[in-house]
Amino acid sequence: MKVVSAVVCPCCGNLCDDNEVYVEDNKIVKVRTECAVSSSKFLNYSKERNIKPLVRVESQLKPTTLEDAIERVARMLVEAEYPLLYGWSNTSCEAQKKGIELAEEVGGVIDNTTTVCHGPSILGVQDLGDPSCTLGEVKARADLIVYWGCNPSSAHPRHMKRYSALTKGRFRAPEQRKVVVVDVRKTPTARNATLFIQVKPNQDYELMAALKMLLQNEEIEEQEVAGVPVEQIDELAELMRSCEFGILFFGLGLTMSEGRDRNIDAAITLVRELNKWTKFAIMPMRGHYNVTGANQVLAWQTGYPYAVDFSRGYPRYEPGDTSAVDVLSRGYNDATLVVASDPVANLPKDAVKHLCSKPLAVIDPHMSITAYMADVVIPSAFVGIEAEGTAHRMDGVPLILKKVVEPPEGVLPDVQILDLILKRVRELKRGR
Amino acid sequence: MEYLLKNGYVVDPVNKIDCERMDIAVKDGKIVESVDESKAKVIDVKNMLVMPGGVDLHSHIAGSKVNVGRLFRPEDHYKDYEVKSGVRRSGVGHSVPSTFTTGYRYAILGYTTVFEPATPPLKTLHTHDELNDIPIIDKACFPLFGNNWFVMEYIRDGKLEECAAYIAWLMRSIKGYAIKVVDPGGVEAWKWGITSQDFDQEIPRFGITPREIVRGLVKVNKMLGLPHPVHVHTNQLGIPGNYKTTLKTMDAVKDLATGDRSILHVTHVQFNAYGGVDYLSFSSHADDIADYVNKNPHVTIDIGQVIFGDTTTMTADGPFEYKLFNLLRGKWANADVEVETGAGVVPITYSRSNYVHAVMWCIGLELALLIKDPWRVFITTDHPNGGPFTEYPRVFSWLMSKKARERVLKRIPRLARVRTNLKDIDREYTFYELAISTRAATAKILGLSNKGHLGVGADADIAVYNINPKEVNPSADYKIVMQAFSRAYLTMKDGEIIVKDGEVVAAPVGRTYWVNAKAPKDVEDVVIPEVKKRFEEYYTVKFENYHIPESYLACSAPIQPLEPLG
Amino acid sequence: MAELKLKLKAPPQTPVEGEVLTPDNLAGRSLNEILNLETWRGNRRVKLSELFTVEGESASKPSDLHIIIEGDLRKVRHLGARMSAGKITVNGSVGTFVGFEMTGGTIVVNGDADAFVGMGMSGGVIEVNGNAGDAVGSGYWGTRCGMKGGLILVKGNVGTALGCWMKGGTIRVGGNADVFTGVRMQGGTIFVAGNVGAKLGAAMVDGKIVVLGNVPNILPSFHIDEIRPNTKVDGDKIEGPFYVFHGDITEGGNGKLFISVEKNPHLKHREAYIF
Amino acid sequence: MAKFTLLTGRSLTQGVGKEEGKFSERYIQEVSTCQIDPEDLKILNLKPGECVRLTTEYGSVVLRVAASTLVHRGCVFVPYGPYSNILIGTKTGGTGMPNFKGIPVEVEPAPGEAVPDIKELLVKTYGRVQ
Repeated sequence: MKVVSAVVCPCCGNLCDDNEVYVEDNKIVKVRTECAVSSSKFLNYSKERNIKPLVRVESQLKPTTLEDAIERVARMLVEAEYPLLYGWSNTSCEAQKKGIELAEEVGGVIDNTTTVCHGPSILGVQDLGDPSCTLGEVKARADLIVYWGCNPSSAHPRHMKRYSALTKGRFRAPEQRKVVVVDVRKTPTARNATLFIQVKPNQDYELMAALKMLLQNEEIEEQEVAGVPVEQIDELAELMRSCEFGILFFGLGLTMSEGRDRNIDAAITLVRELNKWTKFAIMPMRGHYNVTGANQVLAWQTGYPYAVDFSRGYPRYEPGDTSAVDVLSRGYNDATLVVASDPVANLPKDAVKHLCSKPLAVIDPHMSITAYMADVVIPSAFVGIEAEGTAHRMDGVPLILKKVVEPPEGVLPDVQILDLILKRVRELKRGR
Repeated sequence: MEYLLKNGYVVDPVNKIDCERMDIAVKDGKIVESVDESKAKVIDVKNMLVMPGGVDLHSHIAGSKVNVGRLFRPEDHYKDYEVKSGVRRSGVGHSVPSTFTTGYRYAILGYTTVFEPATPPLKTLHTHDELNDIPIIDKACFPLFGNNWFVMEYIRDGKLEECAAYIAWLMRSIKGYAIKVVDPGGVEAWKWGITSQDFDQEIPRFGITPREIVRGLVKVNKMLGLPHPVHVHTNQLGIPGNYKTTLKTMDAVKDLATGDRSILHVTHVQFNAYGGVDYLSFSSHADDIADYVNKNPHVTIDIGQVIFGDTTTMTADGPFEYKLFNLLRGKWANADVEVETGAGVVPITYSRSNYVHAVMWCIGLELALLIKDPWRVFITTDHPNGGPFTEYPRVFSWLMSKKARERVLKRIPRLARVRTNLKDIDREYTFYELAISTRAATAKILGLSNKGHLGVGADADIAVYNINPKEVNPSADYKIVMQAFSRAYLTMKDGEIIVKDGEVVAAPVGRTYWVNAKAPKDVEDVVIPEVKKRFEEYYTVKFENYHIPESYLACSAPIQPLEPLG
Repeated sequence: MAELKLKLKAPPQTPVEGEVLTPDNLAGRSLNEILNLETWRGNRRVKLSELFTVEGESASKPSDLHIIIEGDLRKVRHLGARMSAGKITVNGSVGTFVGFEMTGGTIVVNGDADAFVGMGMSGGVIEVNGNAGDAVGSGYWGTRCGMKGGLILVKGNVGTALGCWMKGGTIRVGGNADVFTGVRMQGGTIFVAGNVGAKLGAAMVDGKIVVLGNVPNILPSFHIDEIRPNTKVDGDKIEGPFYVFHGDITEGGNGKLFISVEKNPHLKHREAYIF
Repeated sequence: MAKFTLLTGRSLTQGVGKEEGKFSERYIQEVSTCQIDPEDLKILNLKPGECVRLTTEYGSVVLRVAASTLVHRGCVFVPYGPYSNILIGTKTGGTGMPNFKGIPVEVEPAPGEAVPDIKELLVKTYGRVQ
């Protein structure tokens, strides 16, 4: 039995890198991890696996050769006038780079799942900035930890234990830290909080406005705001103002509800305000394990972190128009390549309707729901299990994911599949 | 491939060649004595200026903070884009260009080597990933040490050998090139929200002062024989009255000097040469700094020239960026990095009519003109802090032409003109001096013996500009100078033609240099396990995952350290 | 004014770039030249002749040219971008970014306009006779500056973030406006004849917003000043009475909200705070 | 029929189930179950495990109901997935992001109805599936 240590987990934006994986006969037989999601991933990743390229023939998906599948995807992309290349958050930076090159070559729109998770956070950052830090700073110094509209107990199971409330840092022990949870429902995370504030749905913005008022010693002409009594808001303001190092972690509760980017604007502004009193930082709780990497790679290669339109031969960025849901709901695209994502399971119905009405190809290790709807399916190796690759943690710390077992025979990593498609696309374009 | 560049006017200060008409022969990527003219590709560069490829020792082109600048400034790029064509990938400018565009635009200026001067070790994998994506030019990155817990603890405990072993291990683990110090101790203080760290003030919870860090690191640098001196961004950057801190920092290591070699490179000194007590009494003390540098060979500087217009400031000096944000109230990014360092990013528009900005503009030029020896003062804009590197030709024209300077001086506030010395300086750079400051000297101070000159055996990194140095008088025809330096007629990198008539025609992968530093084995054997032990208490990643394999670098070029100094 | 009539042959399947269709680009050209001008449909370069039939005549100066476009232009984006003079009339609905960064002239849309109408505009007039989408009169991402001047008129309803970061000029909406009207506004005037969504004037620092209809709530970061019998929008007298609020206080702002007293009885409790 | 506010979000079971596969029983069971406060269930006259029809301005779907004290009164929580998407609109407010949280929803007991099979749901909504 082989034991691989310091394995980075390819599940959520935590990128915990202290897992031990036990391998026997090229199979993972045991995982030493403290996380249910991680353990499920390593032990179950090969379930519902399809290892043959598939192609739709007379409304049925039938096995085919890799060559044929590549040919079809390449043709689909070359023929399209406005292809959408979507996904990218559950794969390596290396694959993301290849995807950008492909999008540029075929004059398509490349968008990652940021668009439906922290896209609004990026829009907020582009207006206000990003006073942040790495998670180790939180571990070392934070005496106040605020989780706003996020639920790490479910979505980032080891976040509190490894990085924040429950970890021992150089200057701070767990008992010296206070935890505040602000959410529309009493999430599992909220149960262990020092203070839980239940905000009315879609009124986080009002609550933050009230907080800023109190921090500036201004009078509020209401008894309660967003369903929260002003005294309780004042209690939170006091906690924030008086801490030595505070951190505001926020999640989809802010980005997905009314206000979206403006909620993040308000949160960043709040943190800017708090820095007049103390040291305070803000950080989005990124979901997919390498969605941060997708933003980073796209930003350094094109200048923009998501929703990049190459149709005119250079990168253009107009989120709200070149972002996936808008492209789909306006019916702009005439073909879609989905890589390492499952939009049919994650996007609104009408966007999915358009997606399914045009040629659709999927590259994914799983037989995802989107794969069932596709015209071409190319199975790929799991990055971080069957293939090596770089990923960026939610705080931008880059890590190299390990290959712990061999992929099934004939199954290639995303980066290689994309490279084959790119080469074929170039041949087809030369012949055109 | 063999090339012969014929009939150019060559400026090659290392080999004491000053505008001599001669041919340059290139074979297999190197400068050679001669080539067989019948086999070689002959390029006629008659009456053109031939120089070694430019070497920029301080330009923020890659890494996490640069990418913060890209990511949060779509407005910086959307009007300045590059369409994909031929060998070129698409991309965007302007003050924070995308990676591909960065490589192309440097090559078009005739620059072939550019060093990223600040990388947080924990995020250096990211820095290398971006460097891999910058085509053409050779590059390297300087890891940040001035606020590193291990370093501060070793220095506090007087364990310099151990400190050297730690730095050697880190340098080769993450493939770094030189010791960079930014606001020593000041970033650690900022992590508690404290924004002003004085050179002789104790750093919170660490019991040492910035002075001790700088001295300690200079000693370590000598022990390890690193090719470049300690590269320091001093405390109090951007603050009125900070010239005293700069002088103190320089003088703090004077006794450690050996011979005429620089042991301390103080960077973008323009930002650190201010007098006054606030922004109203703000003034230039470039003359005091220049005077010190003129008398003391143990320091070199680069200028960090300001260009009027919009740009993005970015530095590991998080507290400075916070102060700048409080002045401007626009966008502000901060990125503290556990154990090691921090960073801040704030966009700015330098305005000619703004008194402070105008004084800053004067100071950069004063430094370049008042420091007599061009081997010890280098032209930078601290890209993009003072302005984008694409504006270098403008800086050259100011240095080469009093007339060009006067054109600007006429349009800045009177008080800025009066309170600076620039108007009284007559000196104008020659092509020879310009070549020293932008190539020969920078290559030398970086320890790159194959760069910055055109002698036999040098890397065939060559820039040819369409300007006749015998005919053009830069003093009068500064616009011609600017145009010529904006678009190289020819840029050659490792003996390959990269730019032809201002257009990129090839985009090969450039090298990434790093120093394979080593401390005595017995010390490393004690230090590395000790670091490993403390590592997990300090960091949030495993010790094993901190290491960057050499294979990660697209074109790895390890350098052996020099013989340790004294 | 010379009239040039363009008729869309068929609705495009992929987005078409409309920035070529301005008086600035078409003035001084023959019909033939115009038909041979290129634009983008998706990633393809196509001639205008592929997309449109053209009749009428061009003018020598942009200011003398009236371009009339017919058809379903919902996938045509950036129509009239950066135009400086003359007039465009669209008989039909139009896509995103109408009048992007325009500096002068007039655009009339006899139909609906999608999001980002008048983004970054600094002069001229845009008239939408149907509904308009989100972020009307906003600015390009990251610029922190929306519409700087000119006039936008929307007869129907508009989406969210109307006048986001707006710095100058006037926006008049005949129908309702969604949430975040006037968010981060820095100047200029917004007039909404109908109702508005929540978070009105969020983080505004200057400018004026007048609402004749219902407002679900006023942010806690606004204080009430007074009740005024009437107010003015670009010199036109508007009858009230209005609650007048100022804010956004958290931004040190001095923006003004004029809210119909009659339509907003739920704000009565705020009257207690009038000095 | 009662007016509620729809919240969609992640749940641990959905996260774990996702890694087992999007057609795994655990995943499908989780994403086709909505959570409502027990007091609200009483008012609706519903018991855990029974079926309920959720209708928004964008669509309508039948789900299983579970009691949860973690959900605010007046709210209904559905984990992200192909079922909740039926209820979500594509209006992004110019941000690229649809509203996934805080959507007005009508909740009514659906005694005679069953939770649609995932594949049936997909075929019915989007036309094609293997």
